[in-house]
Amino acid sequence: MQTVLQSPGESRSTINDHLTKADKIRLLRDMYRIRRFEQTSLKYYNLGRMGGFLHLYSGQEAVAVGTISLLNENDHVITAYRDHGHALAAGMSMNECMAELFGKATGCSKGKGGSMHFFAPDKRYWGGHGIVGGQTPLGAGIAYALKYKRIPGCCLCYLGDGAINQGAFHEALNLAALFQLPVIYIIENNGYSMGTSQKRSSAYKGSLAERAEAYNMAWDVFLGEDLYEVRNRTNIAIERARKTQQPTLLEIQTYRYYGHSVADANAKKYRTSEEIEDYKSNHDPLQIFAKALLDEEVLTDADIQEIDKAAKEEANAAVAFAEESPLPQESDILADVYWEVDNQTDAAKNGSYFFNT
Amino acid sequence: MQTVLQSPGESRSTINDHLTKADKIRLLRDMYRIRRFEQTSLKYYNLGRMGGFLHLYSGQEAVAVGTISLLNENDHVITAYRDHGHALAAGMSMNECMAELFGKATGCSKGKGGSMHFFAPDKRYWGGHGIVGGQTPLGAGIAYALKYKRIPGCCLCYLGDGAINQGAFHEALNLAALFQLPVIYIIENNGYSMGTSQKRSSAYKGSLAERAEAYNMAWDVFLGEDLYEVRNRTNIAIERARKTQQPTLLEIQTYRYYGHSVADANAKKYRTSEEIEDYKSNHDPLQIFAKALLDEEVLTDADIQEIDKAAKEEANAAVAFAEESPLPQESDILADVYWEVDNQTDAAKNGSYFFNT
Amino acid sequence: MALITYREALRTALDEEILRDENVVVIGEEVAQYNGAYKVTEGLWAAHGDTRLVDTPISEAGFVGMGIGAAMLGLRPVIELMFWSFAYVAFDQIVNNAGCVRYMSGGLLNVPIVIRGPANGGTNVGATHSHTPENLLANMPGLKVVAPATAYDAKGLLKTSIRDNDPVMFMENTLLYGEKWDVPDTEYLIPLGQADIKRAGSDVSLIAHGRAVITCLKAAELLVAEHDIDAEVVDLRSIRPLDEETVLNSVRKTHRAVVVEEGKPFCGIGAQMASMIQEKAFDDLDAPIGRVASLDAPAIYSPPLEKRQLPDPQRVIEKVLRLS
Amino acid sequence: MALITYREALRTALDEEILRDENVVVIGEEVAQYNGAYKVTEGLWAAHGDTRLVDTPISEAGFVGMGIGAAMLGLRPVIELMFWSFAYVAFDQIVNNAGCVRYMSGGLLNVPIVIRGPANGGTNVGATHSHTPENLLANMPGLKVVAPATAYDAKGLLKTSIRDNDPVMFMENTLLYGEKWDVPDTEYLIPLGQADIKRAGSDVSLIAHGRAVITCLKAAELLVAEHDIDAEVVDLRSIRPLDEETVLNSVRKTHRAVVVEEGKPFCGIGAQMASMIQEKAFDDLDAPIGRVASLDAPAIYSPPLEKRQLPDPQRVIEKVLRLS
Ligand SMILES: Cc1ncc(C[n+]2csc(CCOP(=O)(O)OP(=O)(O)O)c2C)c(N)n1
Ligand SMILES: Cc1ncc(C[n+]2csc(CCOP(=O)(O)OP(=O)(O)O)c2C)c(N)n1
Ligand SMILES: [Mg+2]
Ligand SMILES: [Mg+2]
Repeated sequence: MQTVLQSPGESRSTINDHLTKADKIRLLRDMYRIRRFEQTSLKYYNLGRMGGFLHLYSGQEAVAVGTISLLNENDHVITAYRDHGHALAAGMSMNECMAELFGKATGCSKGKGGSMHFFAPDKRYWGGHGIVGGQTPLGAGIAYALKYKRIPGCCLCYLGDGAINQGAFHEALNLAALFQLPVIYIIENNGYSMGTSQKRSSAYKGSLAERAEAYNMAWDVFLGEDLYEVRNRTNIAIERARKTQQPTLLEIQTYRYYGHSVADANAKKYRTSEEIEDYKSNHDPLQIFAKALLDEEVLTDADIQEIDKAAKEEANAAVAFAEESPLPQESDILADVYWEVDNQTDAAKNGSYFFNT
Repeated sequence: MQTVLQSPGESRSTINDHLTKADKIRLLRDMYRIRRFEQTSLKYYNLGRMGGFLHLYSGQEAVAVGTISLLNENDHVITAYRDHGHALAAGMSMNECMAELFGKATGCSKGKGGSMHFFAPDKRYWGGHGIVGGQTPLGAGIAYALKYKRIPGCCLCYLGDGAINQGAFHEALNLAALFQLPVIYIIENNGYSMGTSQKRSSAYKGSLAERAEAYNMAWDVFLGEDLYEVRNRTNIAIERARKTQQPTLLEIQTYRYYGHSVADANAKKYRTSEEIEDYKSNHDPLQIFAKALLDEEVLTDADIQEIDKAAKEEANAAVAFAEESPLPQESDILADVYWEVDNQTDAAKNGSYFFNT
Repeated sequence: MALITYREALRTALDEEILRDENVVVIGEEVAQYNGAYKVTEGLWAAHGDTRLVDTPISEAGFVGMGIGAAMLGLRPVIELMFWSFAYVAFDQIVNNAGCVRYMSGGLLNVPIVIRGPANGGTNVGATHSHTPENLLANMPGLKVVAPATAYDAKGLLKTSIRDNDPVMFMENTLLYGEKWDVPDTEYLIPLGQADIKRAGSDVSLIAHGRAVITCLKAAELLVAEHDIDAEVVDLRSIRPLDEETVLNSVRKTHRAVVVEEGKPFCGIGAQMASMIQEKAFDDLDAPIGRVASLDAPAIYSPPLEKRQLPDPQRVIEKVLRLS
Repeated sequence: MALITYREALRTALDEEILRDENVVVIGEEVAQYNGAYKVTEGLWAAHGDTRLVDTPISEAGFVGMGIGAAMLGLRPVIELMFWSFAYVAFDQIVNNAGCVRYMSGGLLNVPIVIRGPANGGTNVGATHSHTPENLLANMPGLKVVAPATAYDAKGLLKTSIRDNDPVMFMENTLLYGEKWDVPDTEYLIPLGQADIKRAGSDVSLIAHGRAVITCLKAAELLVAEHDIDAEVVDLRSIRPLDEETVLNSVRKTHRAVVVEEGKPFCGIGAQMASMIQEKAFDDLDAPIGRVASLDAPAIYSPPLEKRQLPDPQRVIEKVLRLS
């Protein structure tokens, strides 16, 4: 657990020192919002209101909230299919997210992407990608564009512990290091890729992040349960990216409470109940941060209840919004395929674009 | 330049101690045969007798000859498109190789593969592969089959310094390390991938082979100009593979005298003439090994002349063989596509396999 | 005979072939300890152990290529892709290594591999997970492509594919895994390259593969009930090799054809069928060959909409009626 | 007007677009310092420097994906694949990321990328290096596919493709790089989706794209000289979007069609054309639509044989004569 390259001039970030009370409350609230959003979505998934997969983020909230809370208007986010947490942390509304799960036209992707494919470019949130590892070259590309345009920002690109064994990720690491791209790859190591433990999927020495050594890239490994720590350690990488355009590979150790997806009936076969319970009881990021804020006297138990209640209400309201929202129309199936067609430009005036018979 | 994991019980191989005089002469002869085969092929390429690419191996001979000379009947070889050296070292005849270059039916691949795609499964030589890095999962697969069948052999899988940045290679490395497969990946580092120097294509710390660290795999880096050294260091990896099924990543530093392929008109633009001349004069593997054998009094100058002459004659005879050989017939275009069709089995009796109109 | 699911049919085929031939090894993500993402391999790891059922990292190019290399040495790997959609990260290995090495070696080697998994839309998993690459793969001489529509076909064709000495791309369908059909208790094989008339008829030939066959059978029932049109349903079963004769004989009888597929239309299987039929049975046709395919956009997520995007009996019927 | 090569036409297009729009960046293996493996980018690095011409490692999935990510943020990357054959190691990035992200985001983003390079056989580089994936890519809604046959078309279409806001797969041909055509000195653009009648004729429509157009033009000369058959040559130029009207108008005039392509036949472009024509101009056809494609095997190396494997004027002529 070491940072190979330190960000210039500091060995430890002071980023948390600047947090106001309001900031801290917002951070806790954001974690609660994710937790309750997902528990609510699970309920309606089980009621048959959505299709496809539902990969829940519960247990990992401090990673998305902690890391994304460090970003400013020049910074960007891209992630994999377990994307609800990042989406909400990036500022997307529960309404558009829930409506997407319900397949409604009011969804963030107009009901076209589903759970794995949330997008909000206006919030510099570039998806939501279903193919394991497939987003990692895109993350390098976002960083490439920032550097090209001389914007002093960075891109956070998330992936799982199983995803590190996709070839595209390695190509992206080499490109990021070679071209010195301001991208931070964040392995959210929850110990499992579906039913396969880290040991059974990856050959490694001390940690997965050490793979960065091969590319002479900075890396760090740390626990993801304490939001302060997540912010502290991640900020070093972010500063490095913004100031020197150097990439970093972070491995943040975390845990998912539910199965791989809701369809994962095996969730308790490849993990013991004790393992799951231990994490929930002793490492829950919401509890840990709530306790920190209690200790700091930033808020009271009652305040926390209130935050939780508000999150639940917001999630229920999002369900109501989603339920009331219209479905896409059948003609929408053929929209959003080509920009030029959608915008009826001159470029789209010639030839056939669709070959329905 | 270090061997991270030593092969059990020995820090240095004693493999060269067992070489007889005849063995040594054969090793020198094999290097001359490759050199002269290729120079002859170059001449006829320039005369328009072949098509496509011609990637010459000249300068690298000690790698193929040194490493492949260590193999026995349980061991296997697979390589990329710069494959003439490995093919001849694996025991393929100049005739079949030259005829392949001439596109003749007597070629090793019946004129179907060409320079990049030589094959000789009977010599446990599995190609000759044109897609950079594409052979590396196959190498893992050959090793997988050996282990599955409990054959105490190994597979040598060659690739270039540029090829290490293909995703498939990284996937193969992880699989080889995770499944403990007896495969030895040999990076023939000639400093360039086409016109791109190692520095411009790969992010690395000390060496390329260090990428093995990420997978907790043994690795080694050494010079490829001295055949004894190549054998010595490679044998450690081979023993490891045979005895413990563990993979190794070797980086052997070498040089190519010609351009990337014969079509590479830039060969002297991205490298100085001095660099090329220095290697030819001071690091030529043929000269170095010839001198060693002179010093050992294994042979005389005249013997060396004789070996060289014989190699040239063999290459010329191969040209004559190739010239006289028939072309494939037009009907051959549609042969060797499906085993079942070629063998007219019951399985091939139903339906159309080809859709010529 | 026993009424079993398409999934069980596949599992039995795997089980029997693992027992029959020690070179058969099933490799893929979650195939062993997890029992398969779609439970096709359920129980096989318990029965046959670590050597025969092998869990892999998420490295499709790596383990597909590894399987090809092992096949060159005589193993008979059955590679499971959790979805055929994931073939695109392994596409080079499939096309160039499985598909071309025999040719490039002048026939010196062969690659007895099966790559199998579901290739279908209709489960609301979005565009990335809903690819149907049978047309792409069948475009490649050197590869074989099989797509069973029933449990009976799934079992017989999978066993044949495993015994085949060429690379076979075996396309299943998650929506069929739970459907049941009668399957003999005793061993049987179905040759590749034999289409199957799933319903005889005289007025129009509905030509399909995979789940589209089921759609056509439903359409045929409605056509006869509501429009007095007697449709013949030809199930291609294998796309390459292709049983052109059975297709042509059907069209020569009915004089009308509609090709139905769940893939996208441009250069789809239907295009090849239409091209072939019009060339070889031009004078037998009383109407243009109709095609029904998925609506031509990436797969939409929204469940009710995805249902509309895929061919359904109604679209088949409309197409048939328009031909008349 | 100046007589310039196809290669120079492409280079000029790149040069002009780099100058016109600061977001255009050319990325690929050996495109900068080496001047391009096929010298298409010769001199551009010297003229425009490191930011605009970027050499990459041999990591197609990586740099294609990087280009897509950069395009999402508004750059207009022109990615050179040294051969289109190498697209298969980047296939997932092309299909799912370039092709599907717009759709999956409900139209919130777009990917203004061009991926270009040669896609052809005929240079004796063997099966791995001779793929022609235009049918595979055109199968994917979300992607556009362009294949110019002349220097004039190459320049005008490449400029348009770079300005297009959708991902364009641009297929060149190494055998055409050195061929010369007249090209205007002043700027011009050619819209995607407009086929071009390369030779007017009344007896049969030869429909092709890329170098097959040149083959058809030669065949047309021989057909009129030796058989008094006046062939019309329709150059599709862009495969998706596709100018169906021009094709159909030609067939409605000539009543006969042969589709010629250098790809493999099964589910090839010719299949789609035949399927489309027979559907939309059934009653106008006096004979089945003929197809000519590469002989259906992986590309053979042997130079004289590979010449026979590809369509040549003789095979086109034979096919035309057999239709009559
Ligand atoms: C290329 C590819 N292969 C397989 C899958 C199926 N799949 C989806 S998620 C997953 C496990 C990924 O695990 P990990 O990377 O650890 O992320 P986590 O689910 O734990 O967040 C698998 C195998 C896929 N989507 N894409
Ligand atoms: C996937 C892929 N990309 C690009 C190429 C084109 N290409 C062939 S060899 C080569 C350079 C490889 O260099 P290196 O791996 O160092 O091997 P060397 O040629 O030096 O032996 C390139 C770019 C290819 N054949 N395959
Ligand atoms: Mg995980
Ligand atoms: Mg090299």
